[in-house]
Amino acid sequence: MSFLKSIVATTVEIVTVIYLITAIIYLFRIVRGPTIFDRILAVDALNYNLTVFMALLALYLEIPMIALGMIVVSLWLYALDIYVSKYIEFKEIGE
Amino acid sequence: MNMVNLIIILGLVMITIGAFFEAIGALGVLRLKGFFNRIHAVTTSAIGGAALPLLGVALVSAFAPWMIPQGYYLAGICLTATILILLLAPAGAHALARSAYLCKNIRKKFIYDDLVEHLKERRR
Amino acid sequence: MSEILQAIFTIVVTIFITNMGIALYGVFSRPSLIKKTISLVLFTDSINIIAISIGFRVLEEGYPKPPILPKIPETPAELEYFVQVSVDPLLQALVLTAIVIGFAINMFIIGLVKIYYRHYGTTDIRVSLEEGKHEKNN
Amino acid sequence: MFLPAIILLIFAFLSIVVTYLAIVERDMLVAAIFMAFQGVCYAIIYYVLMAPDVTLAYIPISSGLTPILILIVLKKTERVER
Amino acid sequence: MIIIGLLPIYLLISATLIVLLKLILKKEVIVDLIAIILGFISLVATFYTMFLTMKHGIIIYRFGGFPPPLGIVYVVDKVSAVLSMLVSFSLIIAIVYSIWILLPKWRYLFYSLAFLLIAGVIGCLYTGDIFNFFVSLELLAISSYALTAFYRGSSKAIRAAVIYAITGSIATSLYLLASFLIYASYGTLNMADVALKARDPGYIVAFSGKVYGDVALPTIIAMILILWTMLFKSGIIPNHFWLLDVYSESPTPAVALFTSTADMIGVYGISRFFLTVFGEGILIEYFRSLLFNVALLIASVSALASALLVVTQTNIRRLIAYSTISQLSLAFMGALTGVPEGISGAMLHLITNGLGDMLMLYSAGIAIISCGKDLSCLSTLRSNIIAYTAFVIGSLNLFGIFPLLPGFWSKALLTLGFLKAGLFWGIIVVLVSSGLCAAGYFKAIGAIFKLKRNPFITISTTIPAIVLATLMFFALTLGILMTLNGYFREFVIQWGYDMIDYKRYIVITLNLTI
Amino acid sequence: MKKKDIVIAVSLAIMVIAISSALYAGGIIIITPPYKVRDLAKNFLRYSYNPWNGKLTSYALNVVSAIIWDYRGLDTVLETAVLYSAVIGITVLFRGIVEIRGLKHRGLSLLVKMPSRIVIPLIIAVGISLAVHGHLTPGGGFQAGAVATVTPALIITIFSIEALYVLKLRIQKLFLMRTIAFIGILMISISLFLYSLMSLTNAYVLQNMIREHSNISMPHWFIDVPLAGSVFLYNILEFFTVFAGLTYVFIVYSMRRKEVENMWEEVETYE
Repeated sequence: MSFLKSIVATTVEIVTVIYLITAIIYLFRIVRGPTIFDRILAVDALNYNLTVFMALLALYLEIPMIALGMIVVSLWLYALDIYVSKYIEFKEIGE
Repeated sequence: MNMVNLIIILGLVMITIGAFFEAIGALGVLRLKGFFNRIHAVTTSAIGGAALPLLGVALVSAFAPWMIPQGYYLAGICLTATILILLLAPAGAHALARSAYLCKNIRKKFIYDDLVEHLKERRR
Repeated sequence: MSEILQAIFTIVVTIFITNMGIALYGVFSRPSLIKKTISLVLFTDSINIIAISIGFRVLEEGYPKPPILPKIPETPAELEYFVQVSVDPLLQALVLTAIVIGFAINMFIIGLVKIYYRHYGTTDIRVSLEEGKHEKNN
Repeated sequence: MFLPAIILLIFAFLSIVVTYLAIVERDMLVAAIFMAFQGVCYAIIYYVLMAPDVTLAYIPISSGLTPILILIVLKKTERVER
Repeated sequence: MIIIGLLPIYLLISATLIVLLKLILKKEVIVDLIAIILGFISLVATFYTMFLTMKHGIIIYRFGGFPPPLGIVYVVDKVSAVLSMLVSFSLIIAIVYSIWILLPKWRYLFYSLAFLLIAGVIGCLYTGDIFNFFVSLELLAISSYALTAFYRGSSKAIRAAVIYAITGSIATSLYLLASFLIYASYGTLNMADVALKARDPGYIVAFSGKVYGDVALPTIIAMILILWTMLFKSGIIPNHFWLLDVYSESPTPAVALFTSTADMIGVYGISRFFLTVFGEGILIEYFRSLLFNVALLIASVSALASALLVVTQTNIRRLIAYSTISQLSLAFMGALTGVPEGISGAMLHLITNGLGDMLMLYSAGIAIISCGKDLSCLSTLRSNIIAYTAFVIGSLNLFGIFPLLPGFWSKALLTLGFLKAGLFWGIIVVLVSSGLCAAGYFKAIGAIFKLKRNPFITISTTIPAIVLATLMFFALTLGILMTLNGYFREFVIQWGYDMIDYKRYIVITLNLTI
Repeated sequence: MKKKDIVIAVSLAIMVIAISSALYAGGIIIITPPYKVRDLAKNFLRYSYNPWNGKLTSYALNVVSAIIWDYRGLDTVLETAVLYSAVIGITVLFRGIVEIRGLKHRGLSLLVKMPSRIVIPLIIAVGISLAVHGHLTPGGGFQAGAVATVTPALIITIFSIEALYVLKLRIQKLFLMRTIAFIGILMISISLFLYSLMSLTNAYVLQNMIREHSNISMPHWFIDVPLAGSVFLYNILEFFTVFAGLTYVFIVYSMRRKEVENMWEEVETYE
């Protein structure tokens, strides 16, 4: 049993490191990104990463209680996308 | 017991595949040129790199013996989050792509544009 | 292991304090009111995150738990174990209050900026200040 | 427990870069996006520092409510800082 | 004791009740009447509180029944009780005056904001908790931003509100940081607890234990941050940039509320924090005296400079604003002497300044309504005897030469305090700044009696006449009491002893037995 | 201008160094993140749900909720008042604004509208659930309100503000709802005191459970679920105050030009 547990822990550690590296790549994109849309893509991707981090950490630390934030994040993952697309396309936000 | 181990391994495999997808997507975001190529990479990493590992975590936490009393709680949250991501990621990407297409600066660089005729018709 | 956490923590908290300084610089030096508001948001957020890191702790073994009882305790010993492993709840409550207050103030400032734009036709603070100087000379 | 520590370090690094950019940037729409990015970084730091209540309050405010407030006021006023 | 606990809740209920009644009944007259009645009840409550403090000394109230470091307590001594009386009195005066000056349709918003402001001020005065002080400070701050922007059609008012809001929220955020630092090092938020541990770090208090780490450097940083916040709140000169526009562009009753309630919180807060909490006998005494000297220097420069600027003003509101800065700086200096006489002089000076400014503002309000904000417009007051009497009495009160007015006694006490503390240059600052201010006041009084084109007041002035008569009555009563009654003078000097008597504060609040 | 910038930057750098050294020398966090929490925090953790010490407990499993609404209840009541004050301030700024129905509106494309129709009820449901067991799991009144307020923001951007009018969320009604819910919070805070006046016992303002010198309490059990007395009620009412207040603000802010012009029509005389 403890063997399985250690396998899970190791996998989660490795996977988290990969996700962290991708987060730095997204930082590069948000700094460089020639257009606004590229920058929003980076924020979006970081938001997806956020949910994954929350799930992996709750699994790793064995505290399922705190993962409730994940559901809240995933409810408006697309909020910034639609805000900005409304901003670009329309004359007024309330239209 | 064996079955449980198998399912946990399956979940771990899903998490690993998700990490692979995420790495590929991030590489795409880094290297691809043009916004529409990059949005393709990001949606790949959204579905493959977020939804898949969440399912994996759900499997592991639901079946792992050391998570027993509250593992189902985490599994339920992960499943719900997966469904929501599958539902909302395309919608967001669509809205973004549409508004990006309506920007003239981005459209200038296209080699071939199928929707130009459509746009002209709509304008009329 | 906790030594690594401590060493990294040093850097992290210093980064938060630097963040606060940068945001304060933004409030003072940028002319646009919206930029000032954005800097103000960053500033209050940085103060709040400093407070949360003050309330953090490390354990000899394992990782600290959030200040929420996972289930109803049946014996005093169970409760005492929870007390030994949990982080500081008071600062979290204070930060929650501070977040709400900060949001209320930002909301109000944004309304003020909208009215300001209607009067001056810009969100630049320098325009109105120049106008004020002109009035005083007359 | 090196995993939470590394997460803390990386996201603190991301947040300082983004804060600096948000202050320096002249296009305020881009500054609002930087602010949202910083909000995500801080949300995960709150999470790692074991403050689930604060995370739950901070995520809606930083990524749901403040950006729309800023965008509304940008739409009604001007976008670029002189 | 329950009365102190009920007071903030009561003020919040009345703030909401006014809005509710307006939305349901849609009749302005009833709302005005109810606002006056609610204000009057709060005045009675604060009066009763003062009676209780005279009977028991310090009274405390535990919210929710929790013992102090665990829960929030309200600690009321004589100073805070008397200041809260001034606050609720100015609230009711402002309500009555606003019936005359504001549009009936939107008056209920003003009442609601005024009640919220007063709730914040009373919270600041009564509280015995550092974080609760922050929340009350925010409440009073945000309602004063809204009151500043009440005339939204005037561009200068909006500019004033924007500058006030942005800088004010930075100041309160820095106070927040200071309170976090204090919690981080002392492990508690209760003022009495902090005061005890600042003197004796090894003392073990029930529920909060010993101090946490070394307290010296965090205390220094927290003291600097708190000092800056309070200097900002009172508008002492390097931080006065927000005050001028706020005073010249807000509605008259709002300005009167600011000058008599919101801005005095700076002086009160500095004396509460630096005389009771981090008062005499703390471990970093050397730093405290250094900080006091720096603050005294800033305050005296501010008093002189603003008094100089009073003379040059041609706008009546700006004149009053600079005079307020000058008087508040004098009060700051008095509080920073650390001598009981100086402190009670400072607190009495807050009351004096509130009464005098209210008299001047409300009588000038009549002139502003019928003519404008220029000084020459004051000549309209000549047709109304009560108005110009009130103006003259208010300026004499602030000048402080006439012994039948409280202004004389507050300046006398301040001088006495400087003498006792050995700060002889403080006396010179008091004299010079009063003289300079007086030049400005006499310029204004001269403008009343200068023969000029005399536009008559066209609207009825019954309500402002009542308000001014009440204010004059109170000012004269206070002055005559000070002059004739030795017991009353003793009572005033007692405030200072109350403020620096940290031992009694700690023992009563924490319920210790020593 | 440049010289001023440099002065500001240098002074801020000094401040940053000072504050970090304050934390550093105090030994509070930087060198050693503490191995134990402060004693006050320990007592909060110990007493939050403690049936063995009935005089100091509040029967809430979520310690943060217990601190917010019970131990330091006055802070939170005043904080709600701050939010109310902001709402009143915004009413002052935008007084006289009126909604106009039937203006041109189209919203975003169908592909965004469809998933949103599914998600928006879910957000409200999550918000309500956060409020209802805020004393048991992470969550609480304010979090729930903030979560639920994202729906009006989403509806305004996706469908247009007209959709909110169709849902009968009018600003007047929301303002009234905000006021009534705030009065509810205040009344609950003094309800035990009022009860004690009738039954001639002793009670405190903002009291929740049995305390020293006071024997009355709010209900703390519902069948076999800990209810935490007034914490539960406060959470529900706080949800309504935050939701109504913030929705009101969003509607007022995102009104279209024609609607905004209404509020400047009435000429106001100033001093």
